[in-house]
Amino acid sequence: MSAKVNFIQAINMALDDAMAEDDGVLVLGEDVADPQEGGIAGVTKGLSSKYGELRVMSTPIAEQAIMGAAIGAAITGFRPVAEIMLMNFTTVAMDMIINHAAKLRFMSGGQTSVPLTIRTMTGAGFGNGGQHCDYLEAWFAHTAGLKVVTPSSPADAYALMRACIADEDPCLFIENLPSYWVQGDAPERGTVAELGKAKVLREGSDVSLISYGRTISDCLVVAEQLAEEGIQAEIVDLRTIAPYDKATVAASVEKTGRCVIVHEAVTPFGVGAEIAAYLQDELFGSLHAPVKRVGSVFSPVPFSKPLETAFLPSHDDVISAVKSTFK
Amino acid sequence: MSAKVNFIQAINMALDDAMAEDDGVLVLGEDVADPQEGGIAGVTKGLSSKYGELRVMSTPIAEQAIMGAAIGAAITGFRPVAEIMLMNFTTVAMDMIINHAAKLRFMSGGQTSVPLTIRTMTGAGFGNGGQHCDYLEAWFAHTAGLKVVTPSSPADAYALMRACIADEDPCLFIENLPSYWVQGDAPERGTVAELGKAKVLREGSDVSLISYGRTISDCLVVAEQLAEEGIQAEIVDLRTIAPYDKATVAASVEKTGRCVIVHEAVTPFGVGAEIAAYLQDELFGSLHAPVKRVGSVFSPVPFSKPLETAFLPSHDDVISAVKSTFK
Amino acid sequence: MKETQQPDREVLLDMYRRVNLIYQNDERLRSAIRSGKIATTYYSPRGQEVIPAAVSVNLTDEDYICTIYRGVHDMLAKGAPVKEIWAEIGGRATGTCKGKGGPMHITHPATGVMVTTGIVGSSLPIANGLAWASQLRDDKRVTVAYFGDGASNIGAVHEAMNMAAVKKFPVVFVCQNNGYGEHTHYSLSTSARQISDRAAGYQMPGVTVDGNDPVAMYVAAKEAIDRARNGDGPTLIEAKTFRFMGHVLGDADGYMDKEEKKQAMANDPVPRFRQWMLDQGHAQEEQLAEMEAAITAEIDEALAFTLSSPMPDVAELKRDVFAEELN
Amino acid sequence: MKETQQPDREVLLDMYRRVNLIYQNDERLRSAIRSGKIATTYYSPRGQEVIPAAVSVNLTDEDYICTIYRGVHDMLAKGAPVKEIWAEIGGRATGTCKGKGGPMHITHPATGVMVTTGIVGSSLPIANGLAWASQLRDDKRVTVAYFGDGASNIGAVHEAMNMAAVKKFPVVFVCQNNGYGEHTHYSLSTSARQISDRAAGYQMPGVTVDGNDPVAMYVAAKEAIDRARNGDGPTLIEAKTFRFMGHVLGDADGYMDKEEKKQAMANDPVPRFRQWMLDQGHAQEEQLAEMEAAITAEIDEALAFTLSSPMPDVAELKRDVFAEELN
Ligand SMILES: Cc1ncc(C[n+]2csc(CCOP(=O)(O)OP(=O)(O)O)c2C)c(N)n1
Ligand SMILES: Cc1ncc(C[n+]2csc(CCOP(=O)(O)OP(=O)(O)O)c2C)c(N)n1
Ligand SMILES: [Mg+2]
Ligand SMILES: [Mg+2]
Repeated sequence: MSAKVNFIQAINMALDDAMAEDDGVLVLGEDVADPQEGGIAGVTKGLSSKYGELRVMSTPIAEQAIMGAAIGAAITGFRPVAEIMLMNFTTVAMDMIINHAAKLRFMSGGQTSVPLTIRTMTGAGFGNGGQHCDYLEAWFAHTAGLKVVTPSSPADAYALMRACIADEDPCLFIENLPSYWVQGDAPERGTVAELGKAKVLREGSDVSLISYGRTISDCLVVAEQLAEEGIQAEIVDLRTIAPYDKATVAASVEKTGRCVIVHEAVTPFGVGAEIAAYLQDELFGSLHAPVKRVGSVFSPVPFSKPLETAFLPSHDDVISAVKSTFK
Repeated sequence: MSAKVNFIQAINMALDDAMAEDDGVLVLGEDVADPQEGGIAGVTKGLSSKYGELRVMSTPIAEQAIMGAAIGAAITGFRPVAEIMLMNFTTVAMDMIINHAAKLRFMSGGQTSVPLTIRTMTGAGFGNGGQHCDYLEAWFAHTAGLKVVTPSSPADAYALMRACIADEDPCLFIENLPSYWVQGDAPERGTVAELGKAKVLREGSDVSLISYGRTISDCLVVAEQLAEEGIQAEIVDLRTIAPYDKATVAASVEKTGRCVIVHEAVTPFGVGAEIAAYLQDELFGSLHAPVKRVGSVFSPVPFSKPLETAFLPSHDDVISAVKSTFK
Repeated sequence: MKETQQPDREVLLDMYRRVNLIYQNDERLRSAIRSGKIATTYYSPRGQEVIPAAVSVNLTDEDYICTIYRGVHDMLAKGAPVKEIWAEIGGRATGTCKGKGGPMHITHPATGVMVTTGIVGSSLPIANGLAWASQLRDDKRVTVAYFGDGASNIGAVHEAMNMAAVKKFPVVFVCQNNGYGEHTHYSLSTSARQISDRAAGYQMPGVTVDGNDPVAMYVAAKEAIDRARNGDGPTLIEAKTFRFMGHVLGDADGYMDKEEKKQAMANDPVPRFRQWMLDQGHAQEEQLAEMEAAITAEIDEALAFTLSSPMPDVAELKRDVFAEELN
Repeated sequence: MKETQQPDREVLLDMYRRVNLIYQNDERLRSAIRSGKIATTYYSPRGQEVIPAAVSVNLTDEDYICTIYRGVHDMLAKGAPVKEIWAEIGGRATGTCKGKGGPMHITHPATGVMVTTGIVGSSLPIANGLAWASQLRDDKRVTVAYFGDGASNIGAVHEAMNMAAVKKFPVVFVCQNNGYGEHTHYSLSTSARQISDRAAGYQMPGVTVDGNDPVAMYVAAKEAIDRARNGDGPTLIEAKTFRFMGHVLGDADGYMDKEEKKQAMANDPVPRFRQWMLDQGHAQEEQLAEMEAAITAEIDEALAFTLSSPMPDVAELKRDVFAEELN
């Protein structure tokens, strides 16, 4: 498997394979069809030419209508993959996502289900400023009825996207814009991941770095730096943020006794809070140090490059958090 | 101060006094003016008759337009109090709240500020089901630029509402519908609370119960029950959820060594996660037991009474969480 | 506009049966609630009976509807089972949604009642998705979205109408204009001379009709439904009517124009329809009396069924949150 | 429609100056970006220069505008300082927003540039609030909200137009219809024959005008602004134009109709206006050349100012999040 693909290609393959296998898989969103170039980054390129513009539907700029159309089709048994271009634009569709997609199964007593995937991208680093880069995964994870998924490699993007599409419940699939073009091993076509399963990407005995999405690559770099100083970091990629894989997370931290959670969302009330709260309870008395959290600075995402860089968690931030657990 | 008032009266007084003192204070929302009876629960009753329907403006059912109007007026120096009737309806106005109200000060480099108060009510217990009772405070607390406030007594409702109105930043003020008619001591008119300050409502040496809003009353009951068993619980009312009062919280738990966080929002990724994550870090090694969290069951809010009751955190849930910290 | 055939005798009788069912159901439900037999918040559709009856005689079980909290008339007209509706309103395990959804979320896919929402305006975007599914399956189904006059001012409605028009979705938007949204009169919240005027902005046929006139309402509904079924796209019907019981049961109506209300109630569409049937010789007194008695018996049964049905087990809180039961 | 006076020579010269400023600013900015001197994502307004110029000559510094990511022409026309705009786009501490907002959020209250948003449709609801403030202060200010044709299909726009009409806010909604929203052609996303047709649904005057025709645009803008200033409520202006540079700088335009684009560019409004000024004898060649040279110098200065300005200090991340600096 020496072929390399980037995230865009991997997600495109996943959509393509899922659509080829199952007529019920649909794609909709702004500019997703080929006359509109398959989206601003081309993630859905080629699909409408293959599967038609009724199954791959470019829509008006109307996120509530997009989500509503996806929910309605899902209720009747289709498996729509709806794109909300950027995560900040979920804010105009929250009613559809939270009050409807997440709850219709429960409120109908199990009569209607919503096997829907919401694709959305985000991430600071490209100078897009305050309204285009937020990480809001904690909101969705706090909502019963939703699953939240994010990949850290192209191959995982493929397998996790396939898993979201196959899942009977609404899944939010978060893509990182600044790393769209990063290459990785090509996925094995047809692989469907299991949701709710984390992956240990690097084994280590001294500290667990728990992360997901783009910051996994930071953790991998940091782990090598730490290794030079004799600290062996284990890296756990959550892959599914909600429901997260408690067993894998706890096993790793039980082994290492130290934990740093890293994400790009701002720290307060973020995903790291939940994981830390869980671990201090589960592993009380066996931790060598408090669970540490590393996230972005608590501010809106700034535009100017030096501010944007300072806003994001740095390698140094992770390293000093790790070192603080050895004091 | 033997006079008693309920939450509705207390909030009404706060609005009235603020409007009387400052011409810049405005009220807007669905049905808020007197020809529409001052809202479905009458919280704003009498205000439009006193201050006119330009300052107390009933609006169409259009939460984005409501929030937009409030933000625009706030930028020019007014202090609007915008009502989003129920917290679940914030989902249709999240863009205005998150991308605009919270961020305009920062994105404008401090040129425009948004001294806005958003009033919203919520809470299970009245059989309003899946789309009318959610507690979403963790979302707002995760947003840089917003303050999140909720009172546990009528007097505090008055003083905290005055504080929100006086504050230079957007504040979300959460009211609990099922306890609207609960009586408490009348506020001292003119009192303005300090935001970001928690209050110790009951002193105790053995365990800290940290809560806010309606569940404070549960904690007060539970504390008496625990006292009979010889456990002295200290109760900390956060009052401001974001930014929360780390000093007071930490001081209490440092003293007691044990902590249970109680709220009506569902537990995973809730406010309790942040507080627990903070405390295990701040007080590492000095806690006698893990920080425990008690919230609602992780499901949409059910309609049927026995389910709704089972959904909400019970006194027993709090008691067993407390007892688990003594094992 | 092409000449639509007037409803024949069979159809009129069918319509009258549905109208009377809605009427009796409402009277009985209100008395069951007032007497404490059933505990629920209730949004009575009294006065609006004719609208969904005239719509539904043009629909089959295969056709879909999405309705709102004030929607029991829409469900009954569509043929959803009286017993299970009552049991759901009573929060019983035997209800359409096992008591988990409650009156605001009644769902019954077998009769095409696909979504009932408590969020103003949210029925329309989801209806689009059902209609998109029909296009994909080419199954000639029609979807009807019901909503109120107040809802016509919220964003989701606009997004949905535009998308439906662009995509030529087989959907009919039926606005039940009862003159009020909660406590606010149409004239104070809605800038349109009449709501159907907004259809032109979507190049969609729009018609305002007396929703309390069975023949006029039938003709308007039939034309729109035929248009949708023939693939000619959506229609906006504004059905003018009146809300006899205020917004919510117990509502004191202080905000209503007394004269307007008196006149509307004097013009009660239910006895008017009955009398007209007799006057026109479409039915005999005995025939109607017999029909009405059967309906009474059906409702008796529904009430008895509800009161004798068990409440749901608390284990239900773990079910239907996701497809897989939580533990 | 009443006869509005044609712009006189002074006004025409003023308009031309603004048009040329926008034009030169855009050319220079694009070359600064292409050459790497300034790093930013850029949404060029090239082709749309006349619209805000014709609007702004009818406004004073006291009047307000809300604009969007594609809004540098609107700000320049309104009189916001070229130097600070450039510095903001360059992410410099000397920018309008200290580099924190960036091009999508430029704000300059001194010249009435109150909000620039990156969220489609969100300029309108906030504009309403500015206009409400003017009603409250009775200061006769007018607010203009700019938005695109694609934005006309999103919910916030509809909510804002309805509310403005109901409240008779002194606001003018200017839709710059450039035929595309991102990669989607008007005809594929917008069901209205012309966007101004939607005004009738709000009983609001609506007009479609050639936005590239200085006189027609001036007349339409003046009438609407006068109407708002006189307390006669909002107007919707659809200004037809074209987007010469695609959605975002670097956009390959593959989705565009080549012929449509060629024709539009052949009809470039900037040289056309210039030639017309000369032909009509409103200006002499030397006079325009001198004016243009002064503008060139101003932009030279802005570029130099930007490149010599410092980047913001990272301490800025803690400032302007709230009124009080974070620590
Ligand atoms: C988004 C949203 N905002 C506010 C409410 C509260 N609310 C419930 S019903 C209602 C009035 C709706 O009026 P209308 O659309 O005319 O329907 P009607 O009740 O008259 O049938 C309001 C404001 C809501 N449910 N959803
Ligand atoms: C709510 C929302 N959805 C999607 C986007 C992404 N987006 C940015 S610009 C744009 C196109 C807008 O088109 P139009 O309103 O015609 O303005 P134009 O760019 O042509 O000036 C889109 C879809 C956004 N910014 N906000
Ligand atoms: Mg109504
Ligand atoms: Mg456009």
